Amino acid sequence: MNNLKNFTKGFIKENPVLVLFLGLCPTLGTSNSAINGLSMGLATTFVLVLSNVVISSISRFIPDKVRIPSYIVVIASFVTVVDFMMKAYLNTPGKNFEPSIYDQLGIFIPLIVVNCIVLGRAEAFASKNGVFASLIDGLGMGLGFAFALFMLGSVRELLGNGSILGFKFIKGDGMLMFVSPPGAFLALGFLIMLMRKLNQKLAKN
Amino acid sequence: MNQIIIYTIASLSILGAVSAIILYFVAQKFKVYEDPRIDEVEAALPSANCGGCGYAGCRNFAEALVKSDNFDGLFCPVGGNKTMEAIAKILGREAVAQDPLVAVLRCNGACEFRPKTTNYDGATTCAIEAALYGGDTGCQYGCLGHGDCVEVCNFDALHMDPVTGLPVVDDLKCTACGACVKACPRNLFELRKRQKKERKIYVACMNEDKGGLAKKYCAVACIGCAKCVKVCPYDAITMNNNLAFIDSEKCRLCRKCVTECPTNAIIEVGFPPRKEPQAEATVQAAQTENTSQDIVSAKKEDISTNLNKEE
Amino acid sequence: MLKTFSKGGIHPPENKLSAGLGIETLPLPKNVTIPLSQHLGVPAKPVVNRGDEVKAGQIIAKGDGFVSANIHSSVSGKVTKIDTETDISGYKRPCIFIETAGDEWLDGIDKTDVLKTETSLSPEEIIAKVQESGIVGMGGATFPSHVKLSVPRGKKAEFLLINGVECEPYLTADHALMLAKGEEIMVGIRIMMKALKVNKAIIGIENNKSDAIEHLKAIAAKYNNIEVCPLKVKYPQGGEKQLIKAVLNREVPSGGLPVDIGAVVFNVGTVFAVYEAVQKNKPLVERIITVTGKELKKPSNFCVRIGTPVSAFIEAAGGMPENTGKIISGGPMMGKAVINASVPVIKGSSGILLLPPEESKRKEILPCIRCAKCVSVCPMGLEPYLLMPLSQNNMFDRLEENKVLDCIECGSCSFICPANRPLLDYIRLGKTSVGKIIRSRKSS
Amino acid sequence: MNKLITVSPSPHIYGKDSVSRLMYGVIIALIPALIVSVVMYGAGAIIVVMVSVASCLLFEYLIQKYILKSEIRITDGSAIVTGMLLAFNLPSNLPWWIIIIGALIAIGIGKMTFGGLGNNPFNPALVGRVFLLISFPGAMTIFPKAQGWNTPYVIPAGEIDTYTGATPLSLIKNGIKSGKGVSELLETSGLNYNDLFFGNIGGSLGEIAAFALILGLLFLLIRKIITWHIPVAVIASVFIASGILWLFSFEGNQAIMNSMGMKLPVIQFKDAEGVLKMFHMADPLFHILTGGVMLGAIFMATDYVTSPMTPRGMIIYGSLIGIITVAIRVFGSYPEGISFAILVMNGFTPLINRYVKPKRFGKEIKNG
Amino acid sequence: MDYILIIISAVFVNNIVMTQFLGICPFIGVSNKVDTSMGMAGAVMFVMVIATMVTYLLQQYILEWLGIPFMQTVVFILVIAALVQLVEIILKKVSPAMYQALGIFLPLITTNCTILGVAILAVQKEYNLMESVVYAFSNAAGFGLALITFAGIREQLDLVNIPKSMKGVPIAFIIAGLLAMAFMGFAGIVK
Amino acid sequence: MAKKESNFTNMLATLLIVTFASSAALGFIYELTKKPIEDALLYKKTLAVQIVLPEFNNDPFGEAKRVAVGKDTLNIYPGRKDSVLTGVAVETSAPGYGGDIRLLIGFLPDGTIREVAVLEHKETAGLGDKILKSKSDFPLQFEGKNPDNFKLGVRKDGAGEVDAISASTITSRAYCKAVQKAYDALKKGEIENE
Repeated sequence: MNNLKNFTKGFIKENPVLVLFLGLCPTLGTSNSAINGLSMGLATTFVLVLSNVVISSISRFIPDKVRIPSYIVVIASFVTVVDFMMKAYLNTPGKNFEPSIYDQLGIFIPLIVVNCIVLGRAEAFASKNGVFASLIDGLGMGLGFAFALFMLGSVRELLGNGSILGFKFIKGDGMLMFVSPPGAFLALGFLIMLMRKLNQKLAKN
Repeated sequence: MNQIIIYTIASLSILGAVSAIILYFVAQKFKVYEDPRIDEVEAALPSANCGGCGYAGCRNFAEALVKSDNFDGLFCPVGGNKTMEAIAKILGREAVAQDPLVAVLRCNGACEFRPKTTNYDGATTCAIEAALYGGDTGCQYGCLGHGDCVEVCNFDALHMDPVTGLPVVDDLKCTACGACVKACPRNLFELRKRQKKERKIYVACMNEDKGGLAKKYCAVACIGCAKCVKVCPYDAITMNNNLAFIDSEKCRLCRKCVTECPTNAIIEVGFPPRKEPQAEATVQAAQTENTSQDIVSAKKEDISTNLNKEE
Repeated sequence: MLKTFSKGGIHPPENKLSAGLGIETLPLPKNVTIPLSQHLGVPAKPVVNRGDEVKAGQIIAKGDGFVSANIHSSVSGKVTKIDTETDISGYKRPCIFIETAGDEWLDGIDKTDVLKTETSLSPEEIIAKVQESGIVGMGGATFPSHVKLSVPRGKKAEFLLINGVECEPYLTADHALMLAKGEEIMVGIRIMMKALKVNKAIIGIENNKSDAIEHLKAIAAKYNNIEVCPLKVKYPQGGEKQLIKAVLNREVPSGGLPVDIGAVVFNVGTVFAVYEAVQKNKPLVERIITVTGKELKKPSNFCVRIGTPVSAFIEAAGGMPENTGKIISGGPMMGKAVINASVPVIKGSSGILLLPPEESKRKEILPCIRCAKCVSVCPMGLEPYLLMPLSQNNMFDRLEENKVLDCIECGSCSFICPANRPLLDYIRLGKTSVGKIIRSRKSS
Repeated sequence: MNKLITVSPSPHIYGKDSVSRLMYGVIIALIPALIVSVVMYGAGAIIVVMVSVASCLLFEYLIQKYILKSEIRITDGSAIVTGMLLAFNLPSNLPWWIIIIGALIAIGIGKMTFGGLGNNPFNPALVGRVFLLISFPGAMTIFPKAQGWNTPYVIPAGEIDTYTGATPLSLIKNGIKSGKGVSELLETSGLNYNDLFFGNIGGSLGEIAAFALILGLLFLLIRKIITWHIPVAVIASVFIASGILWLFSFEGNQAIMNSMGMKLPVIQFKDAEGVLKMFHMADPLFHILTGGVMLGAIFMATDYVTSPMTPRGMIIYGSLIGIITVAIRVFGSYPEGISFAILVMNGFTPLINRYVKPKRFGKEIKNG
Repeated sequence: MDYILIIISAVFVNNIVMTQFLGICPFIGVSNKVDTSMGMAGAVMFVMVIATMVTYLLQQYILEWLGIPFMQTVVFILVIAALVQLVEIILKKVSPAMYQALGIFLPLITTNCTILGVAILAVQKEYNLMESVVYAFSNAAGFGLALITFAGIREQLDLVNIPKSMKGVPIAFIIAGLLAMAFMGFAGIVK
Repeated sequence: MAKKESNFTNMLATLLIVTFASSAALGFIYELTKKPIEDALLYKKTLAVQIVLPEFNNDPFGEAKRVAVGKDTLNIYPGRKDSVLTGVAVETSAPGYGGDIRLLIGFLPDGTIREVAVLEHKETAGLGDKILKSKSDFPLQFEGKNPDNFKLGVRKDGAGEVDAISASTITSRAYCKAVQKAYDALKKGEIENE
C-alpha cells in the first residue's frame, strides 16, 4: 500500500517537474516533440531507478564526507551507460533524414547526471530507505518525470506542428513559436499553472 | 583484460583517490567552524517566517536559539511548546513551557452600536485612517474595520465579518504569532491565555474616555463604572484610565462580571447558553441574528432611545 | 523670465475667490477652546485652573521644553474646564475652555495700529520675546519660531527669506495681510534680520499677487537690504525648500536644514506676529484666516482669535452652504479635513475651505499604469509610484533607500495621478514607519 | 444624519487626467496613420483593425469576467490601444484567424497573465506581433502592394506576385544578400523618399507613412500624453548608429566621395564562399523612414507600462532600442528589428528604473 | 575577431538560458532579488571559467591520450563537484567577504547544469584552451545577463498583484518565455 | 550497522571502491556496445546515400570522387548494383538566407534527378525550411527532371522554371544553385559503368 502511494505520488501530487520544479533544463530542452520528451523521460527513469537501487544498497557503507562524490560517480556511471545504449540503439535517423533521437537529445543525455531529481532522490530517499522502496520511488518519480515531459512535448508538438507523436492533425505548420525555445517556457508556465489548479481541486475534495 | 578497461579503471580510481586526498587535506587546513545545529534547529521550526518570535525569519531565530545559553525570551508562537521541546532536544536544553495563547479583539463596536460621525474617504487601511484622525465614529479607540489585521495574518485565522464590520478570530487557526497585535494601529488585539474549550471572558473595549462620552458614541463601550471589579471574586479585574481589564492568568471564568456589566462590554465566548438569556440578549443578537436590515435598524432605535434616556 | 524652482511642480486651478478683499475683524466669540498643542513638539502645560479668570494675552499654558510654545488666552473670561476635545488633528486632545466676558487685555499690550519702527532690543532679547509670545510658523508647519531664530552654533544664516508665496489654491490670508500690513511686515523683517544677524532679506511672492508685489516693492524701497522677488506661479513653491531653490537657486541637502545653506525662511504671517510681539508686546492670540469655498456666499479674510470655533466665522461668511462635503483647515493641497465645524482655530490655521461633496469625493482607484507623471511632478525628485507599493508591502529598507523621508507631502503626485491612486496616503504612512525605524536605530 | 462630512487625507483636489483620457488620446493620435493605411490598402486595413480591436476587447472582457473574476475595465481604452497597435504591426492581408490568435496572445499572455493593465513587463501588442512573426513567418512577411481601394484582402490564388511585395527593408536586405548595391536596388524598385514619407509602399499597415505618425507624435506631445525623450532618443540613435555604419559602407563611401572628395575605408568581409565583399548598406534617412521605426519610436516604445520612469532612463532606453534595431537590421536575420529591440529593452526597463533614479532634490549629507 | 563572435553568440544569440535551456533551476530559483542574482552570476562565472579550464586540460591531456573520451561525463562531474567543494572551503577561509557574497551559492552550483554543460560543449565545439575560456566566460556572462534582467522584472512584479494561480514559478516561466522571444531577434547576428 | 566514520582511510577506501567498481562496469559496457555504436554511426553516414540512390550493393564511399566545379570541390558517390551504375549521389552546397544549405542529390545514370536530401540548413523556420520534403512540395518540382531540359532558376527572376517558395526567394535561388552545381559536377565527373 505504502509502496503504491510512493509510486503514484510522482504523477500528480509530487510531480517532479510540475509541482516540485526539479529537472527543468531537460524538460524545456527536450520537449519540442512528444517522442523526444518521452525518450528523455524514460532515459532519466532508467538512471533514476538503477542509481536509487545501488545507492540504497551501498549507502550504509559510505562515510558522510564522501557521500556526494560517491553518489555522483554512481549516477554518472549509469548516465554513461544510457549514453552508450542510446548511441547504439536509438541513433537511427528518420525517413526524411530527421536527426536521430540520440542527436536530438544531444547534450541533455550527459546532463542527466546533474538533473536535480536524480541526486535529490538519492539524497532524500534512497540513502534512507530499503532497496525495494527505493526502486519503487525511483520508478514513480521517473515515470512522473516522463509523464510531464510527454505532456509538455505533446502540447508543444500539437500547437507548434499540428501533430502528436508524428501523427499529423493539421496540414502545414502550427504555431512555430511553440517548437522554438520561447514556446517551451510559455507552455511549461501554463502547464504548471493548470497543475496547480488541479492539485488545489484535488486537495479540496 | 582489455587495455581500455584498464585505462578506464585506473584513471577514474586515481582521480577519485586524488580528489579524496586533496579534499581531505584542504578541508583540514581550511576548516571553519559553523554550528551544524543551526540547520537542524531550522528544520525543526515551522518555517512560516512570520516573525512572531521577533526575528527576521526562522533561520535568524534558529541562529539566536543556538547562540543563546537559555531560552529566555525565545519562543516560537507558531510551533508552540511542542516545537520548543523538539529544539530543546536538539540543543540538549530545557524548554520553558509557555501557556498557549490566542488573540482576541478588544472591541465590540459593530456598526449598529457605534454610529458613524464622518465619512472616511482615504486609502482603505486602518494605519492610514488612524494616522489621519480619530476615526469615522466618535470613539477614537475602537476598530476602524479596514482589516489590516486580516491582511497580515499568515494563518488564515482572521476574517472580516461583513455585518459587524469587525474582524473575527478563528480560535482553532490562531497561533498567537502576534502579527495582528503589531498591525493594529489601535492596539486592539490582546494575546490571552487559552482556556479549555476555547472559553474566554474579556473586556471588548479599549475606550479610555469618561463614561458618558464613551457611551455617547458607542453603546457597548466600557464606561469605567468598576462594577465588575467589585464583583470579581478572584481580583482578576483592574481599572485603569476608565477602562476595565481582565487578567487572563487570574480569571477563572466564573462569568459574574459578564452579568454585572451594564453595557455588555464584557464578552463571554464558548459557554453553553444561560438559563436566563435576558442579560446578554444584545450581544447574542448582535453576534448571531442581525443579518436582516430590519433588525439592525430596530436595534439602532433601541440604542438611540437608550442613549437619550441616559443623557 | 520669472524665477521658480526647477524640479517638478503642478498648476492646480487657483480659485482665489477672496483675493483682494480686505481683512474683517469678527465680533468676539462667546466661547473659545484653546488646544494645548498648536505647535510642532511637546504640548504646552496649562498654568491656569478651572474657574480662573483670565485676560486676553495672559499666558495660560507654558511651552514644555525647547521645541514647544507658550499659549495665551485669546479672550478675557473664565476658564470653564480643561478637558480633551477633538481638534483639527482629528483626535481628542487637551484643551482649555474659556467663556468670554468683556474684552479686557493684559496690561502693557499695545492694541493700537500705530506703526512703531525702531526697536532697542538685542538679538537675544528678541528671541526671548518671540519665545515668550508663543509664536510658531503661521504658514501651517507650526514650528516654534524662536527655535528657528536661534541659529545653531557653527552655522551661519546669510539670507532671511520671507514666504509670501501662498501657492495653495483658494487661500488669500497672506495676500490680504501683505496688502494691509506692509509697513509692519517690513519692520518685522528688520527685527528678525537683527535677531538672525543677516544683512539680506528677500520676500518671495508669486506673480498672481501683482498688487501685493507692487505694494511691498514700494515700501521695501524705503528699507535697506530688503528685496521683493516675484515668482512664477507653481505649486508647491511655498514649501521651504522649493522657495529657497526658487529665490536663491540653492538646494537644501537631503536630511538637512535650510540654515545649512545659509537661509532661514519665515512666513509673512509669522513676521507680522513677531512685529506685534516685539513692538507691541502682543502675544500670538489672533491671526488672519481665509474662509472660502465655491458654494460659500461671501468668501472673506477674517482676523480671528485663536480658539474660535470654525462655525463662528463660517456663519460670518454667509453660513454653511447646504452642499458641503468636506471642511478643510488649510488649503486644498496640504490642508487637513476636519470632522465637524465646531473645531477651534489654532495658530497654524491659514484658511477654512468648504468643498462640495462631488469635489471632495475621491475617484475609483485604478491600477498604476506607470505613466511617470508622479515622478515628473515630484518637487523632491522622488518616485511616488515606487514608494506607494513599497509602503504597502512594508519594504522599509527600500523605502529608506529611495529617500521617502525627503517627501514634503505636497500632494502633487496624488493630484496628478490619472489612476487616482492614493500615493501620498501610503507614502506618509511609509514615512512614519521609516522615521520610527531610524529613530530606534539611532537610539540603540 | 444622512449627510456626513467626509474626512480624507490631503490633497483634496485632483487633476483632470484619467487613464481613459490618456488612452483615448493615444487612439486619436493613431487616426492619421489609420487613414493613410485605408487610403493605401483599402478594405483590408479596415478589416484587420476591426478584427484586432474587437478580439482584443473580447478577450479582455472574457478573461476579466471568467478567469480573473475581477472588475471589468474594458472601457478604459487600453485594450483598444493594444488592438490598434497590434493591427498597425500586421500586413493588411493577414487572415482573420491569425489576427485573433495574435490578439489572444497579446491580451492573454502579454497582459492578463500578469494581472492586467499596469503589471505587464512587456508591451502586449508587440508580444502578439512577435509571436505571430515567429509562428507564422510566411503570412507575416508577405505584404500587399499599396494599390489603394483596389488592394484585395484575400489575395487570389496564383496571383501572389501581382498583389504582394516585400517591404523596402527586406527588399534591400535580400538584395544586398544576393550581391547587389543599394542604389541599384532602389532604382529597379522605383522607391523614393516621397513614397516612404507618404506611405506609398508595402509594409505593416500602420508603419508606412512617416508623416501621419509624426502628426500623431505632435498631438501626443501637445496633449502632454508622452514626453519627447523616448521618440527622439530612438529615432536619433537609429539615425546615428546606421549613419556611422553607412559611412563605412560602399554607398556611404561613394556619397562622401561625391560630395567632399574624401575617401573613407570601406568595411570588407568574407562571404560564405570565401570571397571578399564590400559592405553595402542603405543610408540613415532610409533606415528611420522604414520598417516601423517611426511607429515603434512614437507609439510602441513610449508605452507607459513598459518604459522607464525618468527622463534619463528614457533616453538610455530609447538609444539602446535604436542601437539594437540597427544591429538586428544590419547583422541579424530579420530585415527590421524594432519590435524585437523594444521587447528586449522592455525586459531591461526594471533594471533601468532600479539604477537610474530621478535627480533627487538636495545632496545627501554624509554622517547625518 | 573570433573571440568577439564567441562572446556575442554566447551572450545574445545563443544565450545559455534562453535558447539552450541550461541552468534553468537557479534561473527560476535565485532570481527573486537583483542583489542575490548578481551574487549568483558572479559565483557561476568564477566556477565556470575554472571548471572549463580544468576539464579542458583533463580531456585533452588525459582522456584523449588514454583513448577513453567516453569517460567524459563521469570524470567531468567528479572534478566539478570536487572543485566546487574546494573553492567553497578555500573561499570560506581566505576571503570571508567574498564567501558571504558568492559562497552561499556554491552548493547550488554543483548541480547547476550550466557548468557541466559548458564544459562538455566546449569540448564538442573543438575549441582551443583560450577559446574555451572565453566561451565559458561569455556563457557565464550570458547567464548573468539573463538572470539579472529576469530578477529585475520579478522584483518589479513583487509590487503588483499577479493573479494568484500565476504567482511564483508559472509567471517566472511566462516572463522567461517572453524574454526568450525578445532575444530571438538577435538570431542570425552570428551564423 | 552504524554509519562509517568520516576518517581519511574510510573516505579514501570508499571512493576508491566506488570509482573502481563503476569504472570497471563502464569499461565492460563500453566493450559491449562498441560494435553496435559503430554500426549505428556507419548507418547514419550512409543513410542519405541510401535514400537518394536506387538500390546498390557497392560501397559508394569507397568509390567517392572529388570534382572541382568553379571554386568548390564536390564529393560524388557512385552507386552500383552488381557493378552496374544505378545512380550517382552528389554532395553540394550553396549559401542560403541563414547559412549554407547542404544537399545530397541522387541522379539516375541519365542525369535525371531522383531524390534530394537536405543534409543541413539554417533557414528560417516556417519560411526557408520549406525546402524540406516534410514541409512543402517545393522539392518535388525537381524530382524526375533532367537539368538538361529543366532550367534551374526561379521563375520570378525570369531565370528558370522553378516556382519559388513564397517570401523565401533567396532560399529557393540557393537551392537551385546547389542543384545546378551538383549537376555540373556530375557532368564533369564522368562516372561510367565499369
